[in-house]
Amino acid sequence: MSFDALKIRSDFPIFDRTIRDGKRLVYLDSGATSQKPRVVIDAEGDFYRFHNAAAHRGAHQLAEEATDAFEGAREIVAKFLNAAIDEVVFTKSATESLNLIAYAMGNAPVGNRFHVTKSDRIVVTEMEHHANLIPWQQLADRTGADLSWFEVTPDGRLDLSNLNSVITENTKVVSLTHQSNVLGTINQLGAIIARAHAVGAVVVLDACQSVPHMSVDVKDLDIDFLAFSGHKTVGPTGVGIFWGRSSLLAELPPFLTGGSMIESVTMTGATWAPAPRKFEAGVPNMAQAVGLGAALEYLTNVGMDQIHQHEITLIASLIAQLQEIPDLHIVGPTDLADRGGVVSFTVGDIHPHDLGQFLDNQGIAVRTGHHCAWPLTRKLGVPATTRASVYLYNTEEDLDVLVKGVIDAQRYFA
Amino acid sequence: MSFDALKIRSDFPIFDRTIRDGKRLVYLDSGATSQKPRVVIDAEGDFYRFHNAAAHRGAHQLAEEATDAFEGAREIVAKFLNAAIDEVVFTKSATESLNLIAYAMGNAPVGNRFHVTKSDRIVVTEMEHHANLIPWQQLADRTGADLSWFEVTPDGRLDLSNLNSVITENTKVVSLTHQSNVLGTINQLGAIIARAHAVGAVVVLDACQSVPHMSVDVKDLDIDFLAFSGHKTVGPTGVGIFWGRSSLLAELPPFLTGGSMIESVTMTGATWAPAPRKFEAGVPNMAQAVGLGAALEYLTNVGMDQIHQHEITLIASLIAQLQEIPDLHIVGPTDLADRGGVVSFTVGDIHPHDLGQFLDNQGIAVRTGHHCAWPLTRKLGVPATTRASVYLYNTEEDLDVLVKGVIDAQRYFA
Amino acid sequence: MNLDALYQDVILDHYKHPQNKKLNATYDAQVHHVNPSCGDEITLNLSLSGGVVTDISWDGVGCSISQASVSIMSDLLKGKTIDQAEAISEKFLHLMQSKGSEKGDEDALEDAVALAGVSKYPARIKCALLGWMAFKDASVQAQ
Amino acid sequence: MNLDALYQDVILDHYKHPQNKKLNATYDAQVHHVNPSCGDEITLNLSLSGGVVTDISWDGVGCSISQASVSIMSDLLKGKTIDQAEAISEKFLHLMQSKGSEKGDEDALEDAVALAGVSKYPARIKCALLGWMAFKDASVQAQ
Ligand SMILES: Cc1ncc(COP(=O)(O)O)c(C=O)c1O
Ligand SMILES: Cc1ncc(COP(=O)(O)O)c(C=O)c1O
Repeated sequence: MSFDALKIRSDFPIFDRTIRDGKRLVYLDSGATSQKPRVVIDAEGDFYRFHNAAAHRGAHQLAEEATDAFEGAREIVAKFLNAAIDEVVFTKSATESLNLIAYAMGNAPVGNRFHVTKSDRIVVTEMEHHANLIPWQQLADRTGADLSWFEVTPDGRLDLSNLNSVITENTKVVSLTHQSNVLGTINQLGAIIARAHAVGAVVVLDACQSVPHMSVDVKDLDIDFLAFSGHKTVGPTGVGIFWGRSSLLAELPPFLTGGSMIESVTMTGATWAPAPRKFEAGVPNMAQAVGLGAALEYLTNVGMDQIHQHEITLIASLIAQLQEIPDLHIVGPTDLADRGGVVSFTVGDIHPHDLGQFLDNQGIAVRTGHHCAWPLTRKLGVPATTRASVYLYNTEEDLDVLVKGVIDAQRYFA
Repeated sequence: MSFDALKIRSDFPIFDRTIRDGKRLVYLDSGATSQKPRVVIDAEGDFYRFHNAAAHRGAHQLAEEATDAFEGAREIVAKFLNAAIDEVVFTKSATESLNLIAYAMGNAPVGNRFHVTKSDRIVVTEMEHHANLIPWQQLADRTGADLSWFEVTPDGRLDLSNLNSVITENTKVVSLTHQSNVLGTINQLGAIIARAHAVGAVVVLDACQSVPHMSVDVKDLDIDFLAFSGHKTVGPTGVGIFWGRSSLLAELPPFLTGGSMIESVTMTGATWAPAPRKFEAGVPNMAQAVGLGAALEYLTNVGMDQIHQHEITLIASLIAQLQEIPDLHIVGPTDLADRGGVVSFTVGDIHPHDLGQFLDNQGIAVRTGHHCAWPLTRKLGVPATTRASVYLYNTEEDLDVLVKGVIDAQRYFA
Repeated sequence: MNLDALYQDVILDHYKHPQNKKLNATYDAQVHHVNPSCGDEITLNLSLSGGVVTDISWDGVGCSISQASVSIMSDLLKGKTIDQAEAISEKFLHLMQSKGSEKGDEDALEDAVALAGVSKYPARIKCALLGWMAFKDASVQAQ
Repeated sequence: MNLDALYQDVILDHYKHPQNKKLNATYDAQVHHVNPSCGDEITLNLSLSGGVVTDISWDGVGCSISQASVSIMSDLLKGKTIDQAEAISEKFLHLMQSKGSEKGDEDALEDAVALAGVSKYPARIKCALLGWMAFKDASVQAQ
């Protein structure tokens, strides 16, 4: 079967509505959050309608069914990432997942391999989303560790020329994004992971912009931890994934504490259940986990490689068309190697906020601003950019509307 | 209009299904999680169907609508608690809310009123849920502060006879449950709050078992922080509330860091947005917040006082009937003053797990075990209990089925 | 929706030819405000004398709405007493919160009524208010 | 569902008259296991000699399933070689995971096949396994 974006779009109820007095919705903001297919909305609703109870906490039939549904979702996520089931932790978001690992490392006692001191180093990159930067700044602050980073080249790639002096012998953790949410750059991980592992550091991958868009195999990549958000993966809001190598999760201390993550509790102390339970305190986001399971099954049925190919085709076309527009400047790589479905740009003196407003008036949803990557925006020397991001439900026609919109905006603000 | 539990039940789709080969669902486990009315399921679904976009992050119409829906939900929660809008923080659960305050205090620098040192004291009670115990144990561990607690009397009330020696001059925070999820006891807060405030401590209320069941007014109570979970409030899973006094939220450091909670970010540091944004890192659980809004409106329409009255009537009847059963022992107060809709009990030598299984076979859902309050269960000298908890959709008939079930179980296991 | 109701000529004029956009070297208060969601920034210098706003000068980057709004504000409030300036600011804030239901008091707000259309676009209200909030902050500091 | 398939007479008998439920003072390994979700606890003492399980004794609190299961296990595995005991444990684990689809190998499992019905109740499988996991742990420690 060939890839039919229009047919796919009909699975997503939101495209039945219109924008600003009857205009067709041209949704080019999936980098911020994706739309949801009917099967995902129904999976969440059906959990409440038929199986709702506290998972792992009751000896009654509903609790059994809720547990099955929740654990079934974990199995789907594990399969999607090529991970072991017990390596998959449900969080509320990628942001929580990244805070989890940073705080849990901060909780590690002397002697634990994750214990961080002022003689350790934490490495990130200049293209990180705030969610993969500030938690590490905070950990560095709390422990006195040194925070270092890879810089970004003018064409929007990681500068790895100083690989060995950035990832030093005392580096404890290297945390970086798989794909930049601003530049579209897909980072090549091989050399970084090799060096990190050589010095005994663990590698955390912010896969928010990759897991939804291409097949990601945690074993193949040889990473140690990974985070992504359900809402960018055609899944529900309120659910994210933290994945970690089984042997490492066994040693990592917990983050959130409370019910269901314990082995035994007295007034003065507690011991922990094994992973993944150790990292899932409280009644979990069951309906959202189940919705995420449905989302990943939906994506698998469409085919992750097909989705990635579709996006690459669209983005090649979009870059080519944008390059024709005078005064338009693409921020990020324009060559298509190792590049995903995100394009950021500036248009002459038109402020992105004004451009975004103009496009919105045509029914086109893009994102404007610093995209939660303010240090990168500063480095690129622009106050803000306009970003178009594509997904499985976008078509060439969407791009045509966008390109026409940009040209019309130039006329309007001239 | 008189309170009609049967009519209310018809708003909850799950009651259309049956349990264990055709038996009517007798759901007496709302203390663990509540069932959801159609309006809540639809509110979550409609958010995805019509308004889904990243709140606070786009200049397009969908983002505006998503922001309106999310902020509208905040307004509903504020009104429900009689709080100011900016005092309401969306979390994933009460567990996260309680970890938030404990971790945020741990993050407070010298000079900040929340800064905790080894000369400070943290006070909890012996009847806390693990979610309101372990985070404080951990904070005490990290800071060297002393953890003390109020004991529980044999009849299941807080022993306040040593109020002044438990809440000492150096006490920084007193965190306790409003209603015990095991005993049903509603704690009288006046003396505790007065003493806590007199020594300059803040009071954190775990309102998981009170907010869903009676009207709770944060101003009236004169507390400082409050936590509850959406899923126990006929709301969605994956959403909780952290409420704090405006002046205190301004001083409390953030917990989770990342996107949308910042004022400005560089590679080396960040500054924070004002509350509530400071405490809401990442794309929020928008659909769940909207669902919680719908849930609180639903409860308000039914009437919180009516719901409370209904539960009290049921629980009085249930206690009276249980007391007739030989060998049945109620764990917790049997007088009805300051008592909510939860009853725990043991039945002779029948292990709660076996009793629960027997009841499940009749379609009756109860909870068995230590109910995430293991220290309390130990103190009460029982390995586990069986707990029945009622809510707005329960009827006298449900209780009759339960009582008959217990008697039949006695015969079965005799 | 008619975009022209948002982008009135007055706004685009002020955007292209901003007034008082050059920081005066002397001032009683200097403030720096940012709009964290879009990255817009403004520095504003304020001079007061005998309860009167004697000078407002500023510099910054931002969208047409934020730039035009601060330009209009700086023209409008210069020469006013602090009390008058506060009253005008209140009226402007009220207009911004009106969700498109008000036209604004032209006697008091003058060119600033051109920003009335912003109130229909919740995400843009912060843009229009950036300069005004900076002024408010500066006037507190300067007094 | 027929509850009698879960609560077979063999189980209720073992529950009411548990075998080997009195800790022997001498042992090669002692372990303490808990079921965190329900609070069941067991202490198990194991003695080995020349690769043979010479004694299993235990004490604990728990539901009929967990108590009966450890009682049956202690009877069954005593006198077996470590290898035989492991093979039997494997078979029992497999039976528990069978979701009601298997009856169990009566030659190997003897009374323990009475627990087959547990496999239909996911929340109870941990109860049935508590004693067996304790044995497994103890046998590793004792060797
Ligand atoms: C009194 C009390 N506190 C805290 C919690 C924790 O709530 P949650 O698991 O929804 O985070 C619960 C419920 O499990 C509770 O009953
Ligand atoms: C690269 C990247 N990392 C992290 C995040 C944070 O994800 P969330 O806000 O869903 O927690 C995002 C999206 O906002 C992102 O694009």
